[in-house]
This record gives sequence, C-alpha cells and structure tokens, in this order.
Amino acid sequence: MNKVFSYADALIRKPFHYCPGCTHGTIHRLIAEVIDELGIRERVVGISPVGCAVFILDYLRCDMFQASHGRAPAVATGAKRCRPDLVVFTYQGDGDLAAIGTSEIVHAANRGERITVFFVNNAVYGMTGGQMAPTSVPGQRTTTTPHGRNTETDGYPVNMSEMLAALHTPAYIARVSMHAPKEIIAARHVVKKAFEHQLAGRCFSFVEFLSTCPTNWGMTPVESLRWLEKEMLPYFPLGEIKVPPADDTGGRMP
Amino acid sequence: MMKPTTEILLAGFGGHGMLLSGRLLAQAAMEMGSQVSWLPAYGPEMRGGTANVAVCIARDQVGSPYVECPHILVAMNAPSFDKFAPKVKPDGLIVYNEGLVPNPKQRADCTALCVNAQEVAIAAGNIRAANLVMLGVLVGATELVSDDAVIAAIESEFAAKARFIPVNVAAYRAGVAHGKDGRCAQSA
Amino acid sequence: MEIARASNGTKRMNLPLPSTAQPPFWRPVHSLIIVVGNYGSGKTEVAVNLALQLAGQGLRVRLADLDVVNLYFRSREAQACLEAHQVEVVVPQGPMRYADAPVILPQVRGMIADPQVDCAIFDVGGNDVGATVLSSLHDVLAGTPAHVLQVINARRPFTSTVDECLQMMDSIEKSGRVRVTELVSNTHLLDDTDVSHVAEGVRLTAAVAQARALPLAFVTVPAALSTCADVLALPHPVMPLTRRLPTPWAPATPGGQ
Amino acid sequence: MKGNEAIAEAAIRAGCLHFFGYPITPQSEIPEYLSRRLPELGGCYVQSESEVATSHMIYGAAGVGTKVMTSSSSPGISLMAEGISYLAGAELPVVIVNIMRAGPGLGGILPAQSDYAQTTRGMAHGDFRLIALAPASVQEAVDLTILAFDLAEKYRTPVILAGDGVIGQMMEPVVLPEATVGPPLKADDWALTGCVGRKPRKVSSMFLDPDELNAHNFKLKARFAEIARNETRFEAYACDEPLDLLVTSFGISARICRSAVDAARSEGLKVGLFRPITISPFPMDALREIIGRSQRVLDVEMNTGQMLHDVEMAAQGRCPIDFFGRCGGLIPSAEGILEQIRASLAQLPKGGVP
Repeated sequence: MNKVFSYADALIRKPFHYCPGCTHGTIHRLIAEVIDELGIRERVVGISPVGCAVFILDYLRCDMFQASHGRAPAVATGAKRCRPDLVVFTYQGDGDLAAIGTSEIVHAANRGERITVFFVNNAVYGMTGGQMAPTSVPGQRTTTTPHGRNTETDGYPVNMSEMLAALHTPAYIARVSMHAPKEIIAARHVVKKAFEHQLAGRCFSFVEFLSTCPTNWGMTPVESLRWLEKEMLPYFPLGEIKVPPADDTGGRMP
Repeated sequence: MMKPTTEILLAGFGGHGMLLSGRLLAQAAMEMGSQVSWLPAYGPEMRGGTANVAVCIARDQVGSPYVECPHILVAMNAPSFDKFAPKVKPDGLIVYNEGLVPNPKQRADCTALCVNAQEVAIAAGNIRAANLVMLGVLVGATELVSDDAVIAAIESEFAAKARFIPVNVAAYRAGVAHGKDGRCAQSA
Repeated sequence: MEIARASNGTKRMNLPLPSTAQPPFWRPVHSLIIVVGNYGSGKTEVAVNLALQLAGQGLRVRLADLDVVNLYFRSREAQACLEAHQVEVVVPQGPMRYADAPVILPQVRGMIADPQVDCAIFDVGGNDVGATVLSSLHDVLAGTPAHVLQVINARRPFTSTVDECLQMMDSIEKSGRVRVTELVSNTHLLDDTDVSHVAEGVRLTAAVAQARALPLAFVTVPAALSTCADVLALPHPVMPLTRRLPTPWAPATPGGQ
Repeated sequence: MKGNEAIAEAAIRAGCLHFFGYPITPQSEIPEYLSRRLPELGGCYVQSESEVATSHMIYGAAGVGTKVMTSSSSPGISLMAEGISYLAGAELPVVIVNIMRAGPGLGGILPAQSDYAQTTRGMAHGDFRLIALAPASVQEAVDLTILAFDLAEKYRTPVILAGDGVIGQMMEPVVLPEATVGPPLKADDWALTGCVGRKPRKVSSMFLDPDELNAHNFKLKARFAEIARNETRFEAYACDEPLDLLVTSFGISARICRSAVDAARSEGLKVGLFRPITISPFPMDALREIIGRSQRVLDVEMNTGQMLHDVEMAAQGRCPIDFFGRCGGLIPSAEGILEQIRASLAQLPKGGVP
C-alpha cells in the first residue's frame, strides 16, 4: 500500500490548537518537513513569537526560544553570532514583525544576520482579538477600524518584503501564499531555499506567508481563503523579491 | 614632606591636553610605587569647553578620588584660574600660564608660579606641547615624581607616534627648568 | 412534568421551592442554544446557569466557551462545577486554557449536530466583536435551527434603552451572521440587586421584544429573590440564578464546586 | 586603567568573548574597548540598533550557552527592562553593567547613583530580584565584574554591576587576574545547542498555567534567599567599637565618605562606615547589628535618598537617621560630608553613649 501521508519527524504528534481554517498549522508542517528533508533538526534553534503562534515551541521537535513581542530577530542575532554552527530561524506574525518589531527586523536584515525569518501575514491581530494590523488592507474592517481601514488616517498596508528587499545586505526575500494547494507546494520550495541560503552562509533569508484568520475575519475557512486571494494578493504580490546574484557563493560562515 | 594624599587639579580648555598631563603624572607616580587616581570632569565640553582632571597621589589608599579643594592647581587659562584658584587649600601651590591668564587674582596664602607655556613650547619645537611645559613646571617645583618616570610615561603614551616623543620631552624639560629655579615665582 | 415553552412567552412558572431544587422551567425546541449579548450583560452566567438547569432536567448538555475576546470571567472558569453536574465543557485544555489566544477547537464544529448531545450551548463573547466567531462557523450554522438568546442587562452602558438594545442586536446579527430569536432579561446589580431592578429589566426587555416581535424567553432572578411575591407575579418564565463565576473575594458559593 | 576599560578587560579575563551594546555616555569606552579586543580573540562585538534589541541579543546569546555581557547607562538600562524581565523569567546568566548617570529623563551625563531603587527592586515588570554589585574603586570594579560572571553562572540569573560615571571615567592602577581567558559557561543541561542525541529544550519565560507560574516565581524567590544567605557582601570600616555615628553609603560616594570618616576619626570622633557591596541582596542583618551599637546614622548617597529606605529597614526605628545627598551630577566632597558628620554628632544628647 502506498503511504500517502506521514508526520514530519520534526513535528511533535499532537493536535494543533489553531482554529479550523487557520494556516499556521500548515506552515508549521512545511517548516518541519523541510527541516527533515535537509537533515538539520539537531542543529536548529527556532524562536517563537508572541501571538497565537507562540505555541510553535510546543509543536516542533527542536530546540526553541520563546521571545518577546517583536524581538525575535535580536534573539536570533545573539544566538547565531555566538553559535554560527546552529541553524537559527524566527517565526513571527504581522503585529510582531511589522509593527512593534520593525526596528529589530530591519537592522537584523541590514546587518546581514545569517538567520531565516518566517513572517506570517494574516492582515489582522489574531491573538488580541482582531484589531487592525500594519498589514490590514484598505477598507478592511477590524475591531479597531470598525468602518474599514482608512488610508487617510491609518496609511496603507506595510510591504515588509519589499521594504527589506530595498536593503543591500539581505540574500533572499520571497512572498508566498497559503490560499491554494498549488501555492502551498510553491511555499515549501521557498522555505527550503531560505534554509539552504542560511546553510550556505548567505546573509539573511526571509519568507512572507500570506495567511488567514477565519475566527477574527468572521469567515468560514473556505470564505477566508477566497478573501485572502481576492483582497490581499493585490497588495502583496507573490514571488521571489530578492535572490542572491548568480556568482554569490556565500560561505563566509560555516 | 609629602602629605598622606596629594590632590592635584589640572584645568584648561578641552584640547589643551590637561587630561593628558594629568595621566602622565598619575602614570609616573604609579610607576614609582604610589597609589593614584585620575578622574576627569567629563562632559559635553570634551572639545573646546573647560576640561579638568583630578589626580590624587597617596602613599597608601586614595580615599575620595574627587577633589574639591586641591593642594596644587595647574591652570592653563583664565577661566580655569578664576574658577579653581579660590578653592586651593591654604599653603597650596598654583601654577598658571601667564600667556592665557593676563590678570591673575593672587592668593596671599598660596605660592604661585607662572610660565608662558605657549612661548616655551614654541621654543621647544611645537606650541601644542604647552601642556607638557605646565607639567614640567609642576614637577620641577614639587619633585612629586622623578623626571625619568615622567619621560618613561611620555614614551609609553606616544609609543605609536614616536616622532612626537622628542618635542614633548623637550617641552617637559624646559618646564622643569622653569619650575626648579622658580624664576617666575610671584609669591606674595 | 410541566414544561413552560419559551415561545409563548407568557406562561408563569410556579416557584415555591428553594433555589437548589427548582423545577424545570424551559425546554428548548432546538438542540443548539447560542447566547449572545453585550460585554458584561451576564451571558456567561446565563449560559452556565442554563446548562445546569437543563442538565438538572436530565438532558445531555455540552457547553462550548467561544469567548475569544476577553480573558476574564469565561465559562471555562466554572468548568469544575459544570462537570460535577454532568455538563460537558468544550474548552482548550492544558496551558492553552489560559492562553490569550482565540482558540476555536475543532470540537466546536463537531458538537453542532452531535446526536450524543441533547443541548449544545455556545457561550459567545461580547458585542459584535465576540459574535464574529459565529461568522467563521457560518457554513455549519447556516442550516442548523437554533435558539439565539440575546441577554439584556438594562444596567449596562449601551443597552439601557430600547434603541441601544436594538442597535446591539443589529450589530451582533451582522457580524455573527445569525438572527436573534429570543431575549433574556438579566438586569442585576450583582449582590445589590432588588426586585425593582428585575422589574426595570423586564420592562426594557419586553419593549425590545415587542419592537422586533420576538419572545422574551425568561427572566433571571437572583436565587434569593426568586420566591418573592413580586417575582412570582411576573408574567414571564423565571430562571433563578446562582452566580457560578464568583468574584475572587466572595466566599465560596455553596454548590459551586 | 580607566574604569570602563578595566571592566571590559575584566570581562574578557572572566571568559566573556561576546558583547552586544549600544553607545551611551558615560560608558562608551566599554563597547569601544571590546569592539577592538573581542574580534581579535575570536569572539564577537555587535552594535545593536537599540538597548531594547541589546537586551534580547544577550537573551539569545545566553540561551545558546554563551558567557555574555552588555553595558549601558541609566536611560539605556530603562530600555533594557523588557529583556531583563525575560532573562530573569527564563533564568539566563548574563552580566549587565550600568554606569549610572543623573536622571530622571534625559537628565544629565554626569555621575549619579540615581538607579539604586530601580536596580535593587527588580528592574522590570514581573516578580523577581536580581543580584546587584556596587564597586567603589576601579580595582573593585574589576573584581566584581569577574564575580558577576561567577554568580550569574552559579545561580542562573542576570547580575547587575552598578557603577557610576566616576567609576567608569576614573583611572586607577589595577591588578588584573591572569591573562588567561576564563572557562566557557557551564550550560550543558539547559542551553539550546541543537538537540543532538537528546530531547529538544526550550528557553522560555512563558508559564500560562497559574499554578506553574506561582511555583516558578516562588522558586526564583527561594533562589534569591539562598543568594542572600551565601553571597551578601559588605565593608564595615572602623565599626568594631560602639559608635556615636555610623555613616552608610555605597559605591563611589562610600569611597568619599571614607576620607571624611578618616578625618573625623583623626579628630577623635567615634565614627564608622558601612558600605554594602551587594546592594541587592542588601546586607540587612550585618547593618542591623552595627546600627544596634550606634547612636545615630548618617546615610550619604548621590541621589535624593534611595538606599535610605533599606537603611531605615535595617534600623527598625532604633536610632535617628540623617540623610545627606547630592544629585544631578554633583559629587559630595569629603569636606562637605565631614561637616554633615559634625552636624549629626551635634544632635546627640550631651554625655555621649548612655
């Protein structure tokens, strides 16, 4: 009989607490599968954020930090600088990375820290109850934008990937989406590339996942995937935004 | 006889090099086996404002490194003289630069020595060595430390810029000569 | 067994007994009861007391804590009491129980049409914000008949007039994609409640009910007042209410554990 | 050596090869010195984007089992409060140097002892206390820096070295320990080093279950009580005999008090000096014993009276306590303190010790 599904070894076998239709669980699994594929589980140190995904440290079978809100890139800097042999990644949401932690992410990227950042953008503050995120789209209704995000007073969604790509140092920046199986398969390739750049000693790799929050969006799982596709993609174009030049062999660090 | 702790205040404009003079003095005293402390009044006036440094030299432990009323004042310019001369302890010593302190208000209960530090420094080869002239006058007059110890400190300080050693040593020696013969003494 | 139907909205209960042994007062016609209302209206106390009442009637009751908005005073805090009375409680377990995260368990969807359950009660968070979570369940809720009870406490801000209560109803219905089917009068001032507060609440709730042509399902009354003559004279079903989420400084409620 | 440089070199001698920091007067010589030395030694120096980030960089560094230090001055330490709380909660050994300046707010850059209360009462949100060491000379700054690393490792806690602008800027001769770099941090049983052949670990301050967090906080409290039993340090100078006046002071102001006490004793006055070296945990019992045989106490600080509360706790109302403080960057002079000593003694009832 063909085996069609198995747990990733790097994933602890327990049910996710995430709401039905939330894509955190899928993203966890992609990361775990790639960790297995690259055979790096025993070298990985992950850093969980504040937010719903803080519990990633209960789901991955590797050494994990819990970090303060927005500071994961600083924690990663400390860990990687002191132990360059470790494979260090952070897992951060939009409030964490694109609001309170903008300073840390920009400077970690600019210093070229040899870390990998997974940025989960679901355009809303999930944990605190559905308030506006820096990445909420214009017109999006949240508990703090009851009449929809007003670009006059709240500005436009922050395009973190494009912002970071404007810096000279980062090696790899890509945006993927979780709204369709095809996109999820593409995301898995990108996760793998991001880790491979770190393993090659290249500076700073970054993957932005467009994700859902059915509970706070007030949508069924299927509706939320459609909403992501229809409302978020126009503001957050998918693809590899920055890749290392062809002659960059990296390798300044093991 | 040397007091248990000798408190010296060296003051001037930032850039005059009084902090350096103090460091050379402390270094020389330390090498000669004394306990020393060197405490700069640091601040935004690092360049151009008033800068002063307290040096304490003791046989045993230095107590407070902070000097309010020094035994000895070395004043490079008028603001420094005006600010600190009234605080010098009775029977203290005030060394001042007559080139930049045109109208000194003398203390009746202190010894004063003056020198035109810039002129002496120019004669020694570089006007910027005026701080070494002042240090020389102090050491020449008090013999707090030996010339050898000061010159060793100068050589160590300028080890990376050895070409500056001769002019600094020359300026220092010129200062010592002034200090020793006390020609400029204006004791009241 | 005499049963008062909520839908007639007028049948008066006979309540001569001590509060711990109240006779059954209300049997739902649908197996799903959704409790909504504004912040602090007393949804959770109503949901918990209702669950205990129905379980006392021999029904198999399961209560889900869907309050993802406010970490404090959630029905999960009455879990031990509920379970002691054979009410199943669906809340995250372990440390997640205390997490400030909007955790909607997959079991919540599962319990909506579970034949093992006579009565599924959803304790929803406050206002339209709390009701948003119902919208994420819209695919399963849309085809399921349910009692949607709006709890009204006339002594709370934003629900002290008929218009405010109607606005609250509209916003909850919009964000949750549900229709309120019945009203519950739950006006109280905690331990300072007296009969006049109950009467004030009934007047308001009845007026709201009239404005939308909805039935008033029942009136809650602090257990200690439930045998007062004025209460007995109310033309509505009465649910004696014992606080199951006591404030930390209150002495332990008898039967609370 | 200059105090700041001496602290930096002492850290290297203690085995600290990793430093994360942000410049601020009057401690900038520490990052400047280490940015030159650490890369030579195979370690790292990282200039962070802010003190907030710094405090989390050392969290990451200590979490992977590295001896690590940062330094700052008062406003920067406030920015580190967030990370310090996480470090305490996750029980990570780090050394944090605070070369205090005058506050509040931007205040001034001159020396002060303005952060005693902040330093000794936990420093940040949550429920914890830290070890804090207050040197009174450059030599002691060296010795206490090395001790700080030992204590941090032994008790798995952040340790604060609480100096001030004078200590940082002053130059004094120092004897440094052997030029050998100290041993690496012993962290085999908790650090995140990659889970080779063992179960994965977590470094976290998250305890959602109230019972667990309750137990965790009381565990930290018990550890601090153990530290108080084993590690409390103080200097009692000229305190052997019954005293007419006991002067209490810490850090550099205690050093100045010592000169004043010497001067007073040379006049035949019965005056002693008590100086806590661990300002946290505070040497409460030792001070209480000496106050028990003193007529009066004079507390001297470079603030408006912060350690004063600990001195009052030690005294338990047994004798009057005077306070003499200068702040804003002013330094009390030995002459000024001597005057205060005379004034305090003048308050004593005639006839001396009853």
